Amino acid sequence: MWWITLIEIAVFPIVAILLGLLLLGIDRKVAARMQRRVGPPILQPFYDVRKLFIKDTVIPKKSTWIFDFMPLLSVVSLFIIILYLPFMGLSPVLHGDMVFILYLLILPSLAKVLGGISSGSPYAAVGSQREITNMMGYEFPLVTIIFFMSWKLFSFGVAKPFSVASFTSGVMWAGLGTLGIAGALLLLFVMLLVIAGELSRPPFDVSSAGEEIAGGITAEYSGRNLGLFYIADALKLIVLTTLVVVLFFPFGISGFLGIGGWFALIADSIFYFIKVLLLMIFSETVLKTSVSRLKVTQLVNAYWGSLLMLSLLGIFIIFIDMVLS
Amino acid sequence: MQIVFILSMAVIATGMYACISSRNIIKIIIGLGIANYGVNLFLVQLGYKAGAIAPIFTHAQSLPMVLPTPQALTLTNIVISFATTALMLSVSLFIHKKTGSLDIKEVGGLKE
Amino acid sequence: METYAGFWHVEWFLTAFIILFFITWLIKSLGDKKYKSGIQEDIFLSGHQEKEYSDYIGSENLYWGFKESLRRYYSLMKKMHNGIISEYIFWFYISILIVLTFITFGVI
Amino acid sequence: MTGLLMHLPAISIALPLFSAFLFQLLGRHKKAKHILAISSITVLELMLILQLFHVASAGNSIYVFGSETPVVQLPSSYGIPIRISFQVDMFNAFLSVLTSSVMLLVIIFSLNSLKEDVGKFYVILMLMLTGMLGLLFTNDLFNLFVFLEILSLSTGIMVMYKANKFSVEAGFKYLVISSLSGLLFLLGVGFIYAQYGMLNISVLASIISIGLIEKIALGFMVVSLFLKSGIAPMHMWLPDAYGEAPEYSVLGVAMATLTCSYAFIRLLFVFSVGELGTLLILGGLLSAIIGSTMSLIQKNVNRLFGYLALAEIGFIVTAIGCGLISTESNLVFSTVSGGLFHMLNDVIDLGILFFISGIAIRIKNSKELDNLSGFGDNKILAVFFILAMFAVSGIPPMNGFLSKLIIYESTFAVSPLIPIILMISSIIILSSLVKVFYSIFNGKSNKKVPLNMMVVLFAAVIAMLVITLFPDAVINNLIKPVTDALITKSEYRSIVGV
Repeated sequence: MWWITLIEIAVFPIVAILLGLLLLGIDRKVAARMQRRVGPPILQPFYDVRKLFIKDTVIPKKSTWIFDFMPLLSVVSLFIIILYLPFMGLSPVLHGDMVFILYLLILPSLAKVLGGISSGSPYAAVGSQREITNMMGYEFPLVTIIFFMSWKLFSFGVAKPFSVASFTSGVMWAGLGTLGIAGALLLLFVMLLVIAGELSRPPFDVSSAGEEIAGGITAEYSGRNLGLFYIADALKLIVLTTLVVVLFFPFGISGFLGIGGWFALIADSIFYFIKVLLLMIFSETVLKTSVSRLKVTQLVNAYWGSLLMLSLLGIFIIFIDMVLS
Repeated sequence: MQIVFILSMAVIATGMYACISSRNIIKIIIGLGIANYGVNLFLVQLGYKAGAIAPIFTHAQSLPMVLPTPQALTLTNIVISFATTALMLSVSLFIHKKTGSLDIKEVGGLKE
Repeated sequence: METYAGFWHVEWFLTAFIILFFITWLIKSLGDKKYKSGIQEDIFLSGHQEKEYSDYIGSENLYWGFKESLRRYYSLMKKMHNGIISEYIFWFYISILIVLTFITFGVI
Repeated sequence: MTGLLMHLPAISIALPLFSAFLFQLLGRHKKAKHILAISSITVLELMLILQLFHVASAGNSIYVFGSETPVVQLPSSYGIPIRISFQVDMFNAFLSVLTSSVMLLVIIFSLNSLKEDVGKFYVILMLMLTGMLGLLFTNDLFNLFVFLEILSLSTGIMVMYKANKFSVEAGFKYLVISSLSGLLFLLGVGFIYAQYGMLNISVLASIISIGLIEKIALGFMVVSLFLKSGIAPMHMWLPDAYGEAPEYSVLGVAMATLTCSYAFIRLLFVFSVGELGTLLILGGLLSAIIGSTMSLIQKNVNRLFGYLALAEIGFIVTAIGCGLISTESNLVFSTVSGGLFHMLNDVIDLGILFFISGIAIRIKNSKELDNLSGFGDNKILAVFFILAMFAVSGIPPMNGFLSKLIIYESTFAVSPLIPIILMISSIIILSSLVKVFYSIFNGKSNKKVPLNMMVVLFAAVIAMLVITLFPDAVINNLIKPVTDALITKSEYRSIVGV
């Protein structure tokens, strides 16, 4: 059986790249539609990546060897996260721990930052320290929500509350009163904003602010390296939306429709794709077209102040609901 | 018996108060010394028995003797506090040579 | 490795890492072969580069955003770590009081 | 062979002291002093490893000073154990091996950094080692005070070894703090002696009934040890001491702080004082927060690592605090084993960081982060630093992640707030390490790293990789028995048959 996992390890990432680029294309298309303009074709990201891979790769004189290695590490770490999450509605290829996934989520942006600071350009240095500030910011609400959820599973007596399998087992949102649903919606709202932050989408895109710091972290990247970072961005979109699916919508459609075998797989993956699509649209396409960029200082205040309070409020409401029921 | 206990606590308290209220390094070292004397006094009076003689066995009258162990503890503590005070005094000499003053505010160079 | 509420398997992570590293390296090598490796260019600077590299962003003003948003916390920290020995000892006395009251009144 | 094994605890104290004395006889022969230092510590380390295996197989071993046969049970003529005794169990045997290997690495690391005063440096190092080993093995409260003072004095001198304006000030603060803590520790010992008339820890532990006086005495003893191991509100001396200590022996000073934290962990568990658990958690969380946030704004690289060490102590102390509070047995076991495993990982990871900063400072001879750049082209150092950065901030698969995983997933049962704060502080630790990476590994300079420093760095990285690749092996036959030795107090208490 283990060779099946080996094949899955090799195949899933490629599927994830295609899916991610497709989602990015849809994202730009929907954003354009929202601003009443036609927007690029859906397959535009594929053309972008192909163009980047054709272009020359310029390595600045002052940069160290890490500059060339980090795009690789960023993509590899995202591939690994995909294996540990229930991608395409199927059960995860490798069984992992929620704390492990939380920490592994740091690796891609850390690789991007290390690449940025060793690229030698002051713009990239400012961009990467903004990215780290952004990372320090969004970790707080993210960690609070995930640890509360596993504590909730723990209070339900689940054996291994941190493993992904116990999250997808649906025990989490089993007995929820109306109050609990309100709290869960609040947590979902905070989670969507945190995801927009992790993807450094407009309200939180201080690190790759085109106007202020000339392209931010990837100022000095070009050619293949920039292509890899583009793929990493697409993969991150897939990973984060899958994470929200695991946390908030772990149920599959096939059980509901009662079809089995291969059709169940296809139905599940289509339902998964719809969930991911809707999450992406609501989390950052809507935000991208409606909100302008925050300053770096407001960024940390937003995360550690208002978003954290919101998540604590949501947790408190769910806690009351748990006590009542 | 209780009076000596309270007295030694008072001596320790004054020594510790001296450490935080004085601005001169030498006074801090003196404060530490006083606190050490307080602890020594407290240790010695632990073994005290009314009417007992010092625990010296040679030519001792046949009277009950005071407990020897706390005195051994006090002896070691005196030696240790002597070494620490000597070291701290030489360090304060060195600080004065390097920074020209003994005031803890000027000497406090290592800020945040 | 079993922990109280989770688990961690190094070997799965390492096999996945090696395989995926190889796959990503393949994807990267898809790039343009003809490119002359190591075209040494100057970094992009809107103006003339007169200063040595590290003078641009010293380690002092990294994380300016984070320090700025936690301004009150850091000013409190500066007051707390002001280098005066009697302040440190004062904190020690406060901790003694806390521990003694805590331990005598047995507040769990 | 059994004769040597029987006398091992005493030899492990006598050997460093005796070699410290020998250095004075060697006069100006620098080469002879280096050889003597390395050989004496290697012999000591081999003996301690032997002792670790002996204790692992044959259970605790006791050594009573001054009685006819050292291993006999204490003579109970007066019913009061009078002689001073050493007790070696898995916990302090493991820490003694860790301490002596750290000291060996420090000596090899500082081989060519010492100018002419080689003898003085080794004497201080040997005294520090004596203090640490004594503090680990002792089974007598007053003896613990004496070794605490030996350790404090020698570490204070080590902190101000460089004798410039700042290091002397840091050393003075260290000495004042240590003598104050020793003083109050003695007060606690006095109270215990007033109540029970004896000072032997294991006998006291078996007959002590925690009343008001015992609580006050334990409170004094434990608080002064909190101060010595730099827990949160009383931590300000720690970054000064680490920042100003000579860059090649700062790991020795860090080891001294960890040994003091061993002392209060041992006291708390042997006398089973549960009330302090909450305080330990609060102190640990506070030092994790202060350690990580303050390390973000530092300009001196060793001072920054000092704040990281403070945050790591916060992790260990929080885990131990949760172990003290919780009652369910395997929760206690996993929190305490997480804390002890983190102690091991923390020593190795911080060791690598201090060695790399030692190399950078030695080549650039300045401690400021701004003028340490120039190692951009040194591939090996950059890889080691990235691995150590991943390990300290707990990024999988490194060894720091293993122990932090155990800590998060066990302390969260006590309250979910604890792992949240610990995780945030480990993210902030990561960003301060990125800042150090940014200032050291940029720009090019073709300076060669001295060989002995690279050898030491390799040794530390190999130790880290061994733990990373074989976590189950390390946990099952090293961390598990150590945690059992600490938690199940019965063997520790009953060793002295009274």
